[in-house]
Amino acid sequence: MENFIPFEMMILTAAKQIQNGDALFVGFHWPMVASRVARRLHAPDIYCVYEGGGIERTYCPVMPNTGADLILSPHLAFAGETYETLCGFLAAGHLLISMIDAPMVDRFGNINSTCIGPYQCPKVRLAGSGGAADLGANSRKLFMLSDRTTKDGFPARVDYVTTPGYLDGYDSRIRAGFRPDTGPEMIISSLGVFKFDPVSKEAYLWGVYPNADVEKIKASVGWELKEADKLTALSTPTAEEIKVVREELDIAKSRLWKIPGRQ
Amino acid sequence: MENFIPFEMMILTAAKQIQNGDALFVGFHWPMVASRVARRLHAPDIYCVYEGGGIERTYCPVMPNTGADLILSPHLAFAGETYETLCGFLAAGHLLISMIDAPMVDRFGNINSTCIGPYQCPKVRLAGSGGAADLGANSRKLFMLSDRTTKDGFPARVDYVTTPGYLDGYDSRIRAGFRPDTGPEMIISSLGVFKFDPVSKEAYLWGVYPNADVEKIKASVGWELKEADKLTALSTPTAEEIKVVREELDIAKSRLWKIPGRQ
Amino acid sequence: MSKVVTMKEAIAEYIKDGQSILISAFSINQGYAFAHEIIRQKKKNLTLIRSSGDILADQMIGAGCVGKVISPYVWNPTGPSSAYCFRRAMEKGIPHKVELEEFSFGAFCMAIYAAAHGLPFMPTYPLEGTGIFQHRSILGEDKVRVIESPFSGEKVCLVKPLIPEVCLVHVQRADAEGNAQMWGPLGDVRGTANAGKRIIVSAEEIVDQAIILKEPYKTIVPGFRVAAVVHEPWGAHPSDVFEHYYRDIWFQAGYAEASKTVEGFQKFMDEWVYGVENRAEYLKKLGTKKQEELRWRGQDNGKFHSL
Amino acid sequence: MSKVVTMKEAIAEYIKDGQSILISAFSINQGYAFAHEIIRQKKKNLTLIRSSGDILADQMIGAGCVGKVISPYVWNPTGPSSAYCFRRAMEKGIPHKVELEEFSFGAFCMAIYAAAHGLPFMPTYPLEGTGIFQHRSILGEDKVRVIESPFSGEKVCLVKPLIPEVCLVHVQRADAEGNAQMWGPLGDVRGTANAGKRIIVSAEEIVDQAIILKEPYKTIVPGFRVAAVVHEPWGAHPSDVFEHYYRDIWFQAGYAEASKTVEGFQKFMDEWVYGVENRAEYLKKLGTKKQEELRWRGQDNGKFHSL
Repeated sequence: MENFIPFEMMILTAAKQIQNGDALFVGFHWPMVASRVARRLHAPDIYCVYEGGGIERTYCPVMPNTGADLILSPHLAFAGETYETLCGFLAAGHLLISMIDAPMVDRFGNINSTCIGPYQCPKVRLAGSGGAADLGANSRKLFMLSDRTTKDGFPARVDYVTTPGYLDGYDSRIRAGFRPDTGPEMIISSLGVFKFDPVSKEAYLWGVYPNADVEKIKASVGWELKEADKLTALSTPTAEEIKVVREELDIAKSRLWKIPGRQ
Repeated sequence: MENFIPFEMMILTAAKQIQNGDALFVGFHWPMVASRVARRLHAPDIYCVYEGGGIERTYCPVMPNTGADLILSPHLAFAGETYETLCGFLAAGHLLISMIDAPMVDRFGNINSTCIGPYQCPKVRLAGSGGAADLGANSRKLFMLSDRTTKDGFPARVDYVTTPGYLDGYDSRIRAGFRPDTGPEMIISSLGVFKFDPVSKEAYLWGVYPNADVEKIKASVGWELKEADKLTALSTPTAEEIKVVREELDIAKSRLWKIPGRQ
Repeated sequence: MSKVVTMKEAIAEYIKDGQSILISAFSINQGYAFAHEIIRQKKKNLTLIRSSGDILADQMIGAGCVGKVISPYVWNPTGPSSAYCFRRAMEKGIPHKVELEEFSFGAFCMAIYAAAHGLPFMPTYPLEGTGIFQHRSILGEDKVRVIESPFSGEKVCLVKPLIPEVCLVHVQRADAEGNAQMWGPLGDVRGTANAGKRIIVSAEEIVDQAIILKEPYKTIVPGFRVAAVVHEPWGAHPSDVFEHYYRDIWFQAGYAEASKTVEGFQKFMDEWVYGVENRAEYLKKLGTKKQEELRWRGQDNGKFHSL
Repeated sequence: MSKVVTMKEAIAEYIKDGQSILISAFSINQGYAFAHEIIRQKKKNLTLIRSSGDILADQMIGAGCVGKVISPYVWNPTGPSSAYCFRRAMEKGIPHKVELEEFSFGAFCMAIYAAAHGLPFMPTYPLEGTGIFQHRSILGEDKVRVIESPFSGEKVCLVKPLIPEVCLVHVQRADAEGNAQMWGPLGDVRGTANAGKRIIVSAEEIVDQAIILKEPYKTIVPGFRVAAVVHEPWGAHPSDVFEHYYRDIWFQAGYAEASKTVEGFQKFMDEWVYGVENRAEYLKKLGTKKQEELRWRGQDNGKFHSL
């Protein structure tokens, strides 16, 4: 057992959702790191599917800039089209899980990656959807990864729904025309792990990292956070696990990724 | 000037509709021969687009079995998908002309290549549409090639509309939802050349081969055939033209094509 | 994990009587080895889905494996000639009636596209006034529906997803995990290989994964979609496979001649299907001389001129 | 007939103020040489259509060439960082207001598919409840329309064809007639290169037609669709081109840093765009050492680890 920071636990916990042999959709940013950690630790035989049309089959020693970075080429088993990956294997339901970055996610699992403040005159304008809205629409089980630990990362309601989660909760997602077998599965964050109430679809605290302070977690999200009847205590990482997570973050940093807690 | 038979004039007349530099959709059978004759005589720089996804840029010394025959490979500038040729360049209007075989074509330019007799219990069952219905729908100028010289090849109304022409004439094609810039342009047959009345959309005799007997032509189609105010006399082929047509038919025969008038 | 099995095993395990199966590829790369093993195992009442019915469909119909056909056309391209078993089934119900649902190739492609891309339907090109629009069998009202475009008010024909239970696709090469590579003109294969719930691949060559990774742009089906892989050289004869072999038009012409009668068809099948245990025996029968004649010759195809 | 012209000629002849232009490819093969020449020629009020806005869109916005943007997102992937010119335009109207119409990448692909395939519209994946659905600008009601499926009664979102006046695409190689070849992961390029009324190609290499005919399966745009061909080695730097060069993330990071302020952006543009006559001068400025570092190394990419 080692010292670790919650951000590292977030990456590791996400990695553990991936089973060996899975084919999964990997969104930009932390999902890429999580899939690399999984591949090294316990899931070498996974297919990582990217919106750019590539499908990665083996471990790439270099951190790609994005999932479309051609540095991945020697590790692609498939180099096709967005029409085949995002609008094909994902949309037709052939991928069991998907992972997406969730810098701002609300209590119904809606993600905003478009703007802070009013859409017409934003305080901060962000990138926008890319494939994020499609991931929200078509992912069979969508895991949302957040490195955030404060209320602005977990508002009660996002300013703009880039990635549709459960919208206004209850059956609102179904009424809006989304398939019943799709939707958010979990928010894995630096605060802890959230699941969604089967009826209200509100996110509740389901799992906590070692040494977590539940009251502090509750104070760090923008709604009155409920918790599971019995909170799941996520196990302390092994030395090997933390080593691999840190190596992958080092590799990301060497490719100019900004890593929380590092200069 | 040589002796020639009307079937050879049909092939040559079809070839002459192709301009050097054209990109055209080439349906199975006589259109393939016509495009090869054109390429040798006056149009070496054409792109022949096939439903199988190939686009032929140079002359192939071997007669392909169909447009999808891989014997064409060394002459393809593009080897893509049906989604790109039939459902792409053709459908989006990027091909100026198309050619299609018309073994049975009626007075409104509808072609039957599906069955003779009632659909449910046909007297003779034929191949069916393939891309023929799509060629009827999307061709900007559709040239129809027929080797037939008798009424069963030119019925007043086909038993089954495989390739939609002007349907019931007048504006019926438009009312059925077809684009106004699409439709049959000409029937080039072993009898002569037919065009379509701009209003009624009925086929009328527009051009005749040397030594044609107009009364005999009229007696060979299944409706009361009108003729142009001034019939166009198609010119006698040159020795070179007839030589090329015959060589191409020889090449086709060597590849097991059945050629009218030959054993 | 290796998914490599014999053709006998693949068909026995994955093809069940009454299923809808799609044998992929348009005219080229036809999965004859699949079809022949299905015939040998006497599968019944299949719904056969194909973009180009061809001789392959003709043989399966003649052998009595097929209850329904969904296809834009069925024929023998050499000559061209009739697909005689198909004709006998449609004209006389021999060996039994077959229900046929015909599409235009374009509409077929769109129905397959909807399936492969998880779309609720696809628009297609105008069909009203055609026999394809008027005559409906298996799919009934759902074969083609017409709406007014909410953008322009124009009539638009829609088709719904055509999702086969099993897709069978023959490719140039695959690795043991099922990453399947095909290149050259593809016809509808990118759609038809991927439209189904389950995919079985047969390949001219089984290669190391390193070969796949070197040219990943040739992969048309990723391994995770594939249930089984069969190594089947010449698995598409008498059709053609890009950079492997040419079409055997002489064989196709021979089949046309033979299949004109029920007896002739039976004799052909006894010889080329029932009389051989598997594709290897079929190949032995075809002979090495014929294989040499048909083998790919790169950019030089002139030799065929004199054949 | 050779269609080869210089970039200067191509942009001068085919790009007019106020047009809608699409610069193709998703993240890779970005047509920076096109964009920089458009900027040098001070084109105005363009509608820029891109699947991934990226730094390229950021520069065109910052340079004041763009009145409208239709894109799923605009950013700098390295870091990742903001696309600062885009931000300034959206947050503060600097250098001027830009009208933005945002799609999901999937809906964008479908609108492009409809254009390339002559379809009246395309269905797309559910969008109700998203900001993309709620906020509409350039396309208004026609951005996304909802119907009930005539098959199932379910809600279906439809998008109409997105047909740019000119599509610009950078590929690995082309012949003088415009047969353009690209391979590797393609993103949306098969659609976006072919969606427009007119196509201009730039290529790393201009090759003999014999090279094209040898691997016709690499052709993504046939020559007859192409108006002009430009020979432009390294035309996509700082993005990457399969089997030619890798992404220059250091350059992208440098741009992020520089473009944080209007002055920094101006300086960057003076240096890399206005200060060079053409792509050849840009390349000279980039230097041969950098080119060597970025040059493709086949299956060996390990070296980058230490960079």
